[in-house]
Amino acid sequence: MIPLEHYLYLSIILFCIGAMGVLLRRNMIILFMCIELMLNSANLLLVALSKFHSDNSAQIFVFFVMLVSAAEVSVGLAILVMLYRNKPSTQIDLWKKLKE
Amino acid sequence: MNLTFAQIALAALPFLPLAGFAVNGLWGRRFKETTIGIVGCGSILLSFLLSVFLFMANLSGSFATVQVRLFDWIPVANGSIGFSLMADPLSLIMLLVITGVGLLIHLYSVGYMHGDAGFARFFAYLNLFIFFMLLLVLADNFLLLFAGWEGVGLCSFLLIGFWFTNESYNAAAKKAFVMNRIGDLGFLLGMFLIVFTYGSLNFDQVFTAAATAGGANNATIIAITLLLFWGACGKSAQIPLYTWLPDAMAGPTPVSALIHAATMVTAGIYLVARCHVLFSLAPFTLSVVLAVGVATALLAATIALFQTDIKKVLAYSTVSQLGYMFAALGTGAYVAGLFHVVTHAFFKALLFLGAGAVIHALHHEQDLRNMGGLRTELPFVYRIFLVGTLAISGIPVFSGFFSKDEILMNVFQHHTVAWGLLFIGALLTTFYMFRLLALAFWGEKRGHHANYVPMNTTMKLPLAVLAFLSFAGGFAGLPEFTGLNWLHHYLSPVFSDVTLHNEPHLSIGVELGLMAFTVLAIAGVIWFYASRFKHLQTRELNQLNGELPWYKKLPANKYYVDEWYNRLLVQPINRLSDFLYRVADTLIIDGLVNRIGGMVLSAGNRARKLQSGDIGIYLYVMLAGASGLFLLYVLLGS
Amino acid sequence: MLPYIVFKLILVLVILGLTLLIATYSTYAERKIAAFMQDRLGPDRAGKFGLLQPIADAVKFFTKEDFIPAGADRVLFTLAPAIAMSTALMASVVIPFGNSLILNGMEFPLQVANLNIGVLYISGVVSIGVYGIMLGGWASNNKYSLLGSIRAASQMISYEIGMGIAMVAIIMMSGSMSLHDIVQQQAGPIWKWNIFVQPLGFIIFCTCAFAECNRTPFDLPECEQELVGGYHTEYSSMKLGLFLFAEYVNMFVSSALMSAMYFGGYNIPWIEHLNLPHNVETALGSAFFFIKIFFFIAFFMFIRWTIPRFRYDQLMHLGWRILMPLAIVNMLLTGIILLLIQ
Amino acid sequence: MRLTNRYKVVSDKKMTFAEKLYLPAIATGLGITIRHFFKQKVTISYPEVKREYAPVFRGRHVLKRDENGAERCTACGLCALACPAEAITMLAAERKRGEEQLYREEKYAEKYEINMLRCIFCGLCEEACPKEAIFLTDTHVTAEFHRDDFIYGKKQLVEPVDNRIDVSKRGKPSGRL
Amino acid sequence: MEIAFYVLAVSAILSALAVVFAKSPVYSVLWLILTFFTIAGQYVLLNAQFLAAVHVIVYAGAIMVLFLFVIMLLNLNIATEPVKPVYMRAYEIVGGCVLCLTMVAAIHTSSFEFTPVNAYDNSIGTIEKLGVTLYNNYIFIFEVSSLLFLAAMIGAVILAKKGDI
Repeated sequence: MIPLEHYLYLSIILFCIGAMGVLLRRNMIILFMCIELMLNSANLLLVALSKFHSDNSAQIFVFFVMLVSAAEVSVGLAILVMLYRNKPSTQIDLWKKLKE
Repeated sequence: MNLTFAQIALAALPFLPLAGFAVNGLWGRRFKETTIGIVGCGSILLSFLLSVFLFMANLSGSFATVQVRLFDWIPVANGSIGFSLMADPLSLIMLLVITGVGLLIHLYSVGYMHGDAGFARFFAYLNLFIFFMLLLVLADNFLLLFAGWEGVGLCSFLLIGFWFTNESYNAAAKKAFVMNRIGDLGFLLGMFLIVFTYGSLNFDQVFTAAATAGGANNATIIAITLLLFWGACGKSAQIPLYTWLPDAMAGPTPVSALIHAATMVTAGIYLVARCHVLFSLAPFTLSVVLAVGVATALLAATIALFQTDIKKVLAYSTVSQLGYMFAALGTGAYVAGLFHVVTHAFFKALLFLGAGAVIHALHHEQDLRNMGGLRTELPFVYRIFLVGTLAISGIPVFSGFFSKDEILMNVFQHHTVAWGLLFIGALLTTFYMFRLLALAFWGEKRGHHANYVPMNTTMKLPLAVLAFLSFAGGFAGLPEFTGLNWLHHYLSPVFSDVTLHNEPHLSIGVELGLMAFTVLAIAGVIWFYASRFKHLQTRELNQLNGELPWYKKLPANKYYVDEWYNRLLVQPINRLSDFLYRVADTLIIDGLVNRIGGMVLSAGNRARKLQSGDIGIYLYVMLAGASGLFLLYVLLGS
Repeated sequence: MLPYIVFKLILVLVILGLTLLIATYSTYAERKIAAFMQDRLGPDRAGKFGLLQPIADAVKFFTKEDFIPAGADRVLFTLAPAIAMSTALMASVVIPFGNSLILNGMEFPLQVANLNIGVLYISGVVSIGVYGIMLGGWASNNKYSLLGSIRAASQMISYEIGMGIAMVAIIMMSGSMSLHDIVQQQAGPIWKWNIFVQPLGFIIFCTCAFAECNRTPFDLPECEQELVGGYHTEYSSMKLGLFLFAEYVNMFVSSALMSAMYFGGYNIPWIEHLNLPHNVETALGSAFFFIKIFFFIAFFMFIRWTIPRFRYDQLMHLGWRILMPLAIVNMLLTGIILLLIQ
Repeated sequence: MRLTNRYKVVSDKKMTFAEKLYLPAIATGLGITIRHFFKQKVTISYPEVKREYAPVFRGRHVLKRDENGAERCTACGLCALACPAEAITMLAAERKRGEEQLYREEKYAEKYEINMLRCIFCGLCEEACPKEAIFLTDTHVTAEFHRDDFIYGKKQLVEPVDNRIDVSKRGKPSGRL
Repeated sequence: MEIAFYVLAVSAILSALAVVFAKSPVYSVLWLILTFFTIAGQYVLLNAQFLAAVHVIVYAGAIMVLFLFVIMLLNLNIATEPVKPVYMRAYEIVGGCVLCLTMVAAIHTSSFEFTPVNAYDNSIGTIEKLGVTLYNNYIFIFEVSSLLFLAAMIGAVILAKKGDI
């Protein structure tokens, strides 16, 4: 049996890779993907905890996370397509004016 | 849950009109008038048939009261307030009146409202009104009754302002609404007090608790009853909250007949009668009720003498008659009060519908000064109107005679001065009604054209039926001494616990004597007016408002009550509000808020510079923060 | 344990071989059936009745020049057909090809893996299958290919929903996602077959299966008239062969699924009355299962030469506005009826 | 204008519910295809089985020789004149002494070329020939790799002496074309 | 078992890194799909087969197809990112590593009890158990999330539609 710490470390590493990706890249699509990666690291941890606590509520939470991320991706990509029509680039820096 | 057929009927009763409302309200615009009429009248007809069924079942003794709990409405600490309906003889009588008269008025409206743009809306509102009214009389707890109470108020508001393009009609609707709200406040406070005192809103529980607690005239029960009566005053247009009812005549005439004469305004009477256990425990409140009733009856009657709008006369007459009913209740003669409710529903509906027929025929002319001589032109309406007038005046054999006589008798027994005042009121009633009749139908034609709008059968039939009922309705409650007072007998289980009157009854001789005296006096008034009406009419018609002597000017201007209300209540409130607006609101509250807002704004302006819009930096900062937190945890946590 | 593993290995190899064989001969069957329906003879030169034709085709595919276009992404261009082929092959893992064999007192089920999420596994694998086509089309650096792959992607995603919901109704009937259980539940008389209980579900499933396999009338991703060859325009030699082959494997898997889920799988109606030895019964059942599969493969081909291709908007309309609501209605009805029966 | 009796009026009337279901239509379609499945096949396994040509089939040309093996053509040019596709060219030459065995008349075609890419195989050359020298046979013009190879010269056209081509069985269309 | 875990973990980390450092978005997508597969493998190891299947269907089968779809539709295969100065990249990478390290350290120093709380129940990830939990304890969230989906659907359609609605 693999100790829970290993799952913790794995998901932390994945999470940090995702966070690093968000920092490093400027392409909106890749930012999205990094966010998905971070969400998945959390999911992994939830499933691991569910097994270690013998409680399937955590797996239900994973469902809801998947659901929310599916909704998020659909809306996010729609926004991206719309932005792309305005300015044919996916660089996030070009949309600084959205802060207003 | 095994329901008896009676329970199913009871449960279905109020919801048939609701269904009618839904159908007409949702799809009415697409329907033809015939369809709307069938839906509107049909739903009422069905509930009328159900009412008759329930009534017959009750008469035949298959049940004393029937109850059905539809669902738990509001769960509260101990038990829950159910959405439950109950029918006992009191409710059943009201039920018959509401559905029966309602059905007739619906039928009448099909003809009356023909061609109106809001035909469907009108019927939807009427059905909704019937629904709420049924809810009101069938409720088995105060809260549901209050729901119905508010609902009828809403429908009344909607229907008074039915022709909402007219600004003054809207004002009238608003006035009715506000006045009702003032009354509702009393009702609501009364309910709070009831819950606080007895821990329940269910009629049975409250009454049982009150009866077992006993202690007549203790402060709590007086407070409760006074508050409930305050609510009843609002709904039933008693002093001091009566001024909305005459204004409510802005609505279509069938509405006036149904809501503002036959049913809704009697909700106050119903409430008092329903809570007779409480009221009987508070003789002080009863004397207040009596005083208010007598005062209203007399005051409204005097105002009615000088009105020139056909509907206004009838409106003040209604207020006056409601005063009679309250007077009866105030003496503890609940049955007499209810009897008058029933007969009044018949003849006042008849009178209003008759007036409506006149108005309809004369192309919406409502001013009595422009009528006259219609006796030959509209013979059917005239006959109808005559029956109504005789009934309200208390001519023997007509229904009004029996009911009013019973009231007078009871009041006489109780309080002679009150009787005297009511007696004068009865004479005044006769006088203004014959004045109305004379101005509209007798004499010569004044300023109206001959092309009358014809009446169709749907309008005539209800009038005929109501005329018959106004004539014969009184036989339900023949005087006590005959031993044939069916209504009294029928309602006795409800009022079995009324123990206020243990004084001996008047002897038959005194009763007959009083009756004869009243009748003679009334007949005298009629003879006096009939013989001299031409003179009286010409004098009245030629006299302008300004020329009247003060004792006539005062009632003619409704004792300036509206003006006094305006000066004493509305204007001070306006001024206070104005002051509060200028000083408290603008300077203090707004100032504070604006100052704070300004501070936030300037702070935000400074902080805004931090937001470069570069997501990378945001994220980096966020990440650094998270790292810092974890670092803190590592350093401190271990 | 060891004989068990050996048996599984053998089974995997046999099923792989069978799948490939059937897919290979599907190409032959397709040509032959098409010819017959058009009053022709079809291939009859290679071997008796042209039975060696698939081998000749394979030889041709292998010996053709392997061409990669200049602007193409070489890695993905090579990877795509492999993905298409392997995902197509993966689905057959959970298909129960027969009941268990009892040898030496040990029971060997004729199913590679009896997953308790078999149906979900299938839809998962099917949903991955779209990558092969998408990547292939994109990597070709060709407008027609890209159009074809975009069409394929949206088509497959759209029809997966209806298919999934139609399968949910079946899952509700059997109370299990394992295909083995679904088949077992249909044992007995013929009216236990799901087709008699779920005719609407079958029609939906069948239609969606056609769309998922990119078969006519839903072969828009590769419609020759508009897009030349669709996503495989730029492909040649065995890479093209893999794409075409994957389609036939998909067809085989779909047919197997249809017969397993709706037509009783390896069950022969009323066979339990014959009191045959278990192994004989299993063998007969497997044979019967394959007969059903062949029937459905033939059905696929008949449909191909019967119904003309849909227009793209019609395709989307059918998928989203007809099949999906119908599938939901079917699912609801199933649920209500199951609730009432209980 | 009706060209055949198999026309059908196209209409876009609203489909009924049964038609909207499509399933009956699919069933009928399947019925049709399955019926064809069992129909008599029309394919002929070509190299083994050959279809009979019609007697009036017109294939590649041949320049006939007479009974003695001498070329019949006198290069009169009538065939070239008759050719609607202008596919025939020829160069006339005078017969030398000692060539009587080769050419029947004093004048013969030194060069006789038919461009098979232009020829429409109408057979008018055959009609026009006064010497019964040119005939169209039932063999095909074979495929070539180069355009030039389609210009048939005398080498291809004149029948070999030792392998005469029999054109007697070739039917003539009744009446002029 | 344990070997499988480590193989999957290492490949997950490597492919996640590849997602971040891939030149072309298409490759990023593909690496991410690989990461998801490894995570699905972890789910299987954790006895959550149903979740694994759903994970593959939802992420690999739907979400990533959507990503690929958008990339293809907008033709984003050419990386058009501005080249960032080296020091900035260094900062960012170091930042990510620091976060990682601090979190690991936090876990390491914390006194959480990581031993299994209950006796392990083998049926925890089965569909029946999940369904019972989902439809008993979380039915409200489930319904609300359907509303969320509806909103997302409408939002996506409106956003992606050209011109006025």
